[in-house]
Amino acid sequence: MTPLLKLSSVKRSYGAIHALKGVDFEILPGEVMGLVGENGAGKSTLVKVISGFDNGFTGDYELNGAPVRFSHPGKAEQAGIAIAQQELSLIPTMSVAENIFMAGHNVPTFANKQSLIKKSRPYLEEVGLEAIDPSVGVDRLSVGEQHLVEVARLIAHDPQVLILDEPTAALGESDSIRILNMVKRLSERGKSIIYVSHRMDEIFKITDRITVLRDGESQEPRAASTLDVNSLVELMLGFELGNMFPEREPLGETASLMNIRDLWPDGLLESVNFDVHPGEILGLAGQLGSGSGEILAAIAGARKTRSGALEYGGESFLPKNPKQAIDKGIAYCSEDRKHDGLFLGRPIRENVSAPSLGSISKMGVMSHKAEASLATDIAEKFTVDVNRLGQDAGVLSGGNQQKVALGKWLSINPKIILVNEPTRGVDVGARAEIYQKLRALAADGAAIVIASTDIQEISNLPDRVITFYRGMQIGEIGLADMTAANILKQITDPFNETNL
Amino acid sequence: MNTDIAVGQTAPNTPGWLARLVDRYSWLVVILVALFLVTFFYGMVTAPNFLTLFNFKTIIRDAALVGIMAVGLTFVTLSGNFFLLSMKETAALAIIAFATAMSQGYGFELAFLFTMAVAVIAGGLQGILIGLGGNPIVVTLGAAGLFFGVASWWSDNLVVSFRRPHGAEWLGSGSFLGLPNITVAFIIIAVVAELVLRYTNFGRQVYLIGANRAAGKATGHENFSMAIKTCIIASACSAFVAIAFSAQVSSAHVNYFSSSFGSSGDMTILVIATVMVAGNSIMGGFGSSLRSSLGAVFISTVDNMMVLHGFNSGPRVLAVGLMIVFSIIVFALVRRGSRVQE
Amino acid sequence: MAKLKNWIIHNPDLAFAILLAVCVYSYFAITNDLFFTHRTSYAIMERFAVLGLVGLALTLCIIAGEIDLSIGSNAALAAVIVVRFTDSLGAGTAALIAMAVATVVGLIQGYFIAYLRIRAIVLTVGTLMLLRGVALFAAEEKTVMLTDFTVPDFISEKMFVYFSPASLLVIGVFVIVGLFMNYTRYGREIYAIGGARKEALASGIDLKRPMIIVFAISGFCAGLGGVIIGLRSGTAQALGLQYLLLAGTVAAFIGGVSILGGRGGVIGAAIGTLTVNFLNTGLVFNVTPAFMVQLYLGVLLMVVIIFQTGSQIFDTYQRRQQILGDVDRMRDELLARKREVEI
Amino acid sequence: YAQKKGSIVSFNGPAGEAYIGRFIKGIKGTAELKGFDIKVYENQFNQAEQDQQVQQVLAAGVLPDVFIWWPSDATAGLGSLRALHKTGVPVLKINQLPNEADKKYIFGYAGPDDRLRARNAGYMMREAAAAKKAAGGTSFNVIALSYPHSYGGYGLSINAFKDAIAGSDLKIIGDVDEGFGQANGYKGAAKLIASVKDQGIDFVYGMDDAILTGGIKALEEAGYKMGTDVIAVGTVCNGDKQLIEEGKQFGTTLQSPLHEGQLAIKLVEEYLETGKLANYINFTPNPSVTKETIETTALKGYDGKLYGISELCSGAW
Ligand SMILES: Nc1ncnc2c1ncn2[C@@H]1O[C@H](COP(=O)(O)OP(=O)(O)OP(=O)(O)O)[C@@H](O)[C@H]1O
Ligand SMILES: Nc1ncnc2c1ncn2[C@@H]1O[C@H](COP(=O)(O)OP(=O)(O)OP(=O)(O)O)[C@@H](O)[C@H]1O
Ligand SMILES: [Mg+2]
Ligand SMILES: [Mg+2]
Repeated sequence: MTPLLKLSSVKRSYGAIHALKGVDFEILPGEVMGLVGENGAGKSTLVKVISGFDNGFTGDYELNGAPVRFSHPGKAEQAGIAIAQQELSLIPTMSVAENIFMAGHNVPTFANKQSLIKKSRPYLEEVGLEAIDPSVGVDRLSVGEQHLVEVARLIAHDPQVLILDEPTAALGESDSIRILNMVKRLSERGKSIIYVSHRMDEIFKITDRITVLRDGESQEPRAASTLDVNSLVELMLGFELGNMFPEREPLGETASLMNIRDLWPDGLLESVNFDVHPGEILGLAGQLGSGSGEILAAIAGARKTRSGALEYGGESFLPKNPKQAIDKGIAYCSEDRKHDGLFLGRPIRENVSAPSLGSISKMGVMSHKAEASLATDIAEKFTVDVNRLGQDAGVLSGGNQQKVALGKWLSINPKIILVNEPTRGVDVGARAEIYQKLRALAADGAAIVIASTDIQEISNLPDRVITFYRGMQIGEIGLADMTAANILKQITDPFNETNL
Repeated sequence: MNTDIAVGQTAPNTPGWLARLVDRYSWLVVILVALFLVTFFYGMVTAPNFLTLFNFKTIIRDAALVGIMAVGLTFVTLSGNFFLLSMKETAALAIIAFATAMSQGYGFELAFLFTMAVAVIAGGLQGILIGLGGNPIVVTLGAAGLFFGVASWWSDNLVVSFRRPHGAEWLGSGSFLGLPNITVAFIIIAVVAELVLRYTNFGRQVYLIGANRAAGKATGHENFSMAIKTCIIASACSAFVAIAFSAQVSSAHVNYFSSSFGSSGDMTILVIATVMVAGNSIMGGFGSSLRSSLGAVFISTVDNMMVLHGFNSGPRVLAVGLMIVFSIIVFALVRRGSRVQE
Repeated sequence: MAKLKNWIIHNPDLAFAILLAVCVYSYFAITNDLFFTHRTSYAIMERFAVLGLVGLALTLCIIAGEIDLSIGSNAALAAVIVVRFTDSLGAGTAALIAMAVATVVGLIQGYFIAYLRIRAIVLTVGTLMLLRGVALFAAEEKTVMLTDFTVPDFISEKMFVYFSPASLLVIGVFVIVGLFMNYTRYGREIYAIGGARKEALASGIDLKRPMIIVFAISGFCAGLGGVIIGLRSGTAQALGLQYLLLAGTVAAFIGGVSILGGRGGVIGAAIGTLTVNFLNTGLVFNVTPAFMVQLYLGVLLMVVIIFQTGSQIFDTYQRRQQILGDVDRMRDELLARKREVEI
Repeated sequence: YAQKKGSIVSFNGPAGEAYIGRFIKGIKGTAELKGFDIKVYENQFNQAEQDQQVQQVLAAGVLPDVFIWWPSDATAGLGSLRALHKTGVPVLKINQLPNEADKKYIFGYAGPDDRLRARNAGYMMREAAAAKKAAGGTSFNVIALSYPHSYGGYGLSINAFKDAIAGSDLKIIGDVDEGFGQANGYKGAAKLIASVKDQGIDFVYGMDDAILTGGIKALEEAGYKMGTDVIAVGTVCNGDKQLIEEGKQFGTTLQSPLHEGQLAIKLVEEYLETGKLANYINFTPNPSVTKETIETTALKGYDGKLYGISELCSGAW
């Protein structure tokens, strides 16, 4: 069978950084091709090249055996290649229907809102969003729904090749499943699909073949059936990765460091109460919309609350804004690093020192030496390339960005570290490092609270897990009986209504 | 979005440094810049009396007033709060305040403080509205109207004058090491501003908040106070310009800064052009006040060159406009070549 | 009634703009018995003919998340061209040339803005001066003027009580642009790049097209405005029309367009311009000194900004209440279930 | 509502312009005195806007007995003028000399004579030059600080000035047109000095005193002693009185906005009474003012009062 789409020895560099150093890639009609690799391996760059978003590359690109080069995405789209990029690409100020018919040859030149709404319905049903009203603004939808709308738009182009770049990275269990089913159905209809993801389980569930990228170089595509998680990880990293989660041994009884009392963040059904102990990693488990993330934000003063207080350091208070929390030594990483985790346009060095300008300056005058050394040892701790400290954070790939977003908080040497989705869109390699790091920080006596929708992560990293379901605090699970199954049960079906 | 220029366009047998330049910026930029440099230096050498110390001083002095305002405005722009459309009206208000105080016979110091106080209030009010999330353009457009109206009403549209000798003369017409004090002031302000931006926490906060307001908030740097501070800095700079000018001509009038004719065009626009011409990012987070100062010098150099070549205002407006557009394009290309665009 | 309420909730800015317009108009209509007359309405429409165009152009730019500072200079250039060539080539041809030039200027600006990925304000602050220079050059640094005044008399001739050929033409432009913005994909693209530039590009929109369209329209409006002014007064100054930029911006913002881009529309532009014209005409009737006019405009803008800021804050408050409300709705039955389990 | 002696409507620039401010005081005061009803419509000195304004005022449908009309530019105002003329109400043109095109729309002109004041300035400079020569001076280079060349008044002024100094030793070696007002005067002069200073600058002619004031500052900054190294002559007396008292400015030719306003009203009165004007063009006097005469200069206003220099002049007086 001749490949539908074939790239050979594709190179792409950004100034000094070589994102792609000679990649070969192909996909057959009707197959689901998994594209995996560490952060920064070049996955997004590659799919941007394929979909015409990036034509600054060198190398050959063949579609149905004919050489092509797309000057802009529209061309690729006409040739039947559609992409849902890693970053959401919906216009929040516009309605769902308008968003579905935004760009591409399927968009009617003349149309009023009504006709667009009518046209959009079938695609929404296709992705299981028949419930929502196409005329509402997308900013009213949940993140999950937004990703599904994104897919609906993709389908509306009726493409031959669909590219999904980490579509489930921001989604909870149920939404992810919707997407995976979507992909299955499409491939049954003979569409070719390029599926980029860091979630091993997904990859093996749906892909026929897998292409592995390792820092900018591609490997022979393998049939998914011939691989298992470990062998795939080995391919990605180039070496065997043991258990990526650090060892946990039961902690002795310690006086609690902070007590959350009747904290009622917006979006939760009722107030929550729990304690945080020094030296432990506490996990808040819950699907999207369970409110676990909101709790972290509230503790960090980044979200409004109806009531509540933090008993911490002998006093009882509630930060009104992040600054107050920071002054108390509470660090917080939101789930969206690009939005409020990083200064993409500024050097990594400045990103790292941002929370603690006071510590590197005397009477408002800062010492660049102090900053440099601060940045260097944080970078070393988090294995960020020390020579890239001068570059803009924006050029880093997801994993490294996450390391910087997290690492910057070490500069205030925090007592309490709150991390929402610590490894969203982060590859196994970087994940392992981040887990080690968090564990090490805990060992140094900090209290770490993570909220995660990734079941693997939430069941293997923390010492203690508190579960949440639709804005309610459900239960607590100790190290002893901390299994994925137990947790899943509590966060998906606490009132045993459905029998799994 | 990556819009970077592909490398590997470097033609063979080019000298190493050129190759590296092209590698970094692409042919287009290199050629444009070369083109510019050639014309510029041609203009320089052919312009009679251009390359004299005296003329050099003239250029800096000519750049001073706009330059000071531009430096002030740079803080607003870098901090991601766009810019103030009320620069010249603030100056108008300030100059009336100063001259009135002077003519009432409160010496220079009091008049200066009084004027600065007025400027701080003017800037602060705008800053508060902007900090609360008001759209800078609308806020400052409205403020402009108010300030000008108040100034006109206050001065009853008359020229407010105060007789020499007066305590402000040293500023207006004094000189230091052969440089007019206004020039000296410009240089000092430019240097101080740059140092503040580079070596103080405040300066860093300006950049951080400008680069990403949300992340700034998350790391404990609020834009509310930043907007107020930067707006105050900007209007204080306009006020200083007003004071210096009034000190020089020992009088004041609301219209001193809105001369609609001549190559100077609209003062506010000229100031904004000055900030932009040197490649500061309008979205904030990237640039420096040094760029603005140089921008001011650049514009007045071009203008000066034209005068020395004996052109009158028409062609000069054309030339200055052309140069501004040109350098804006070049800077845009350079940044495309070297930085990531979010 | 509920419908109206709903509409107001969905576009508060426009609603406020209309309210403002009504207030200003009725204030003068009540306090000055000369104001509420056919002639006055006619005069207002005559003013609308020019300011409206600029307001429209700037509204579009702002919707696209940009602003065109060069609009006044562009208009001046067009005015000079049309006045210079009317005698030799006839008004029609001259007008066409002028508008063509202005449109092409806008088009080129749009192209560069999209190609260089820079903010329009950065480029247009330069072209603002550049075009003045060109205009001066075109006018040979003199005030150009017509010798034959049949055209001026024609275009400001009264029609249908309130209108003149000029104002009718402009209203036509408004209608066409309005349809374009609301019912074509190109219009939607313009809203898209204004509402969320990055996302729009990521979804495959080619920035060049909408950007070029917006600035071409802006150039066209400037050109038409310049032509109307030039022909109406029969003279043109290269350095004139600087006030258009500010007046137009004021009009646009009073019309309720949001600086964040992606919101606002043609109707708003019309309302905003009318409000400014009401105010202006009314103040002229009350023989108000020039600086007071500026002061009142300033006040008007302040009212607008305070409203906009206020409504932003109110909006966030609303959203919060909505969240809390949703929660409370779900609460009882879910908690009930939870209790069951616990018991 | 012209129950009084008659009603007047005046269109002019903004009172924000020092000169126009005085002019408005002039017409208002005198109109008051002579029992006229007067309305003064200001516009930001910008023809397009004045055209609109005229439109609006006419729209009110209440016509005065006379229009006083001050165009922002000698030629640009034609549109407004024609609109005014169409109403059938007589129009008196102010400040900008009538040209062929608008002669048929107005019944007369009141205001300054750009040429006369420039010529007087020229004559003053001649005197000064003669004196300098007598004292053994040898170089007589003049720099001119001009209005923008695109502005109507420029041609009139520069030509008249040239005529006046023709045949003397004075010769113009530089001319810069940065723009109106002190700021531009300074900027322009500073650049001009740089370009011609090695030829030697001995005289400076400012097209009005505002520009000249800026110019004088620039010269002083460049190290010239005003009054000894360089002799400055301006016009209009809208600059800085003290410069003349200090001898830094040799002299100026008085052009009084107040006077201009009064003259306008006088002509209106004359026209309304007799149905015509004794003479079509009426200039305000342009006596030359120097350090010696500055305190003694005075003009009898058309309201009969005698005005001293400080009331007559605009600017910092
Ligand atoms: N616009 C850019 N400018 C400079 N370097 C870039 C740019 N975009 C990507 N890179 C670099 O190219 C490399 C590949 O980036 P890419 O986003 O393709 O990685 P990825 O495999 O998608 O990572 P992730 O899984 O985190 O998305 C990274 O090292 C990144 O730093
Ligand atoms: N803008 C308007 N909208 C609705 N009705 C109006 C408007 N203007 C005037 N009218 C009504 O029409 C009446 C007649 O107005 P008016 O006598 O001023 O017309 P006019 O000035 O004579 O018109 P023209 O001179 O152009 O024929 C007004 O008293 C008013 O009741
Ligand atoms: Mg990626
Ligand atoms: Mg009537």
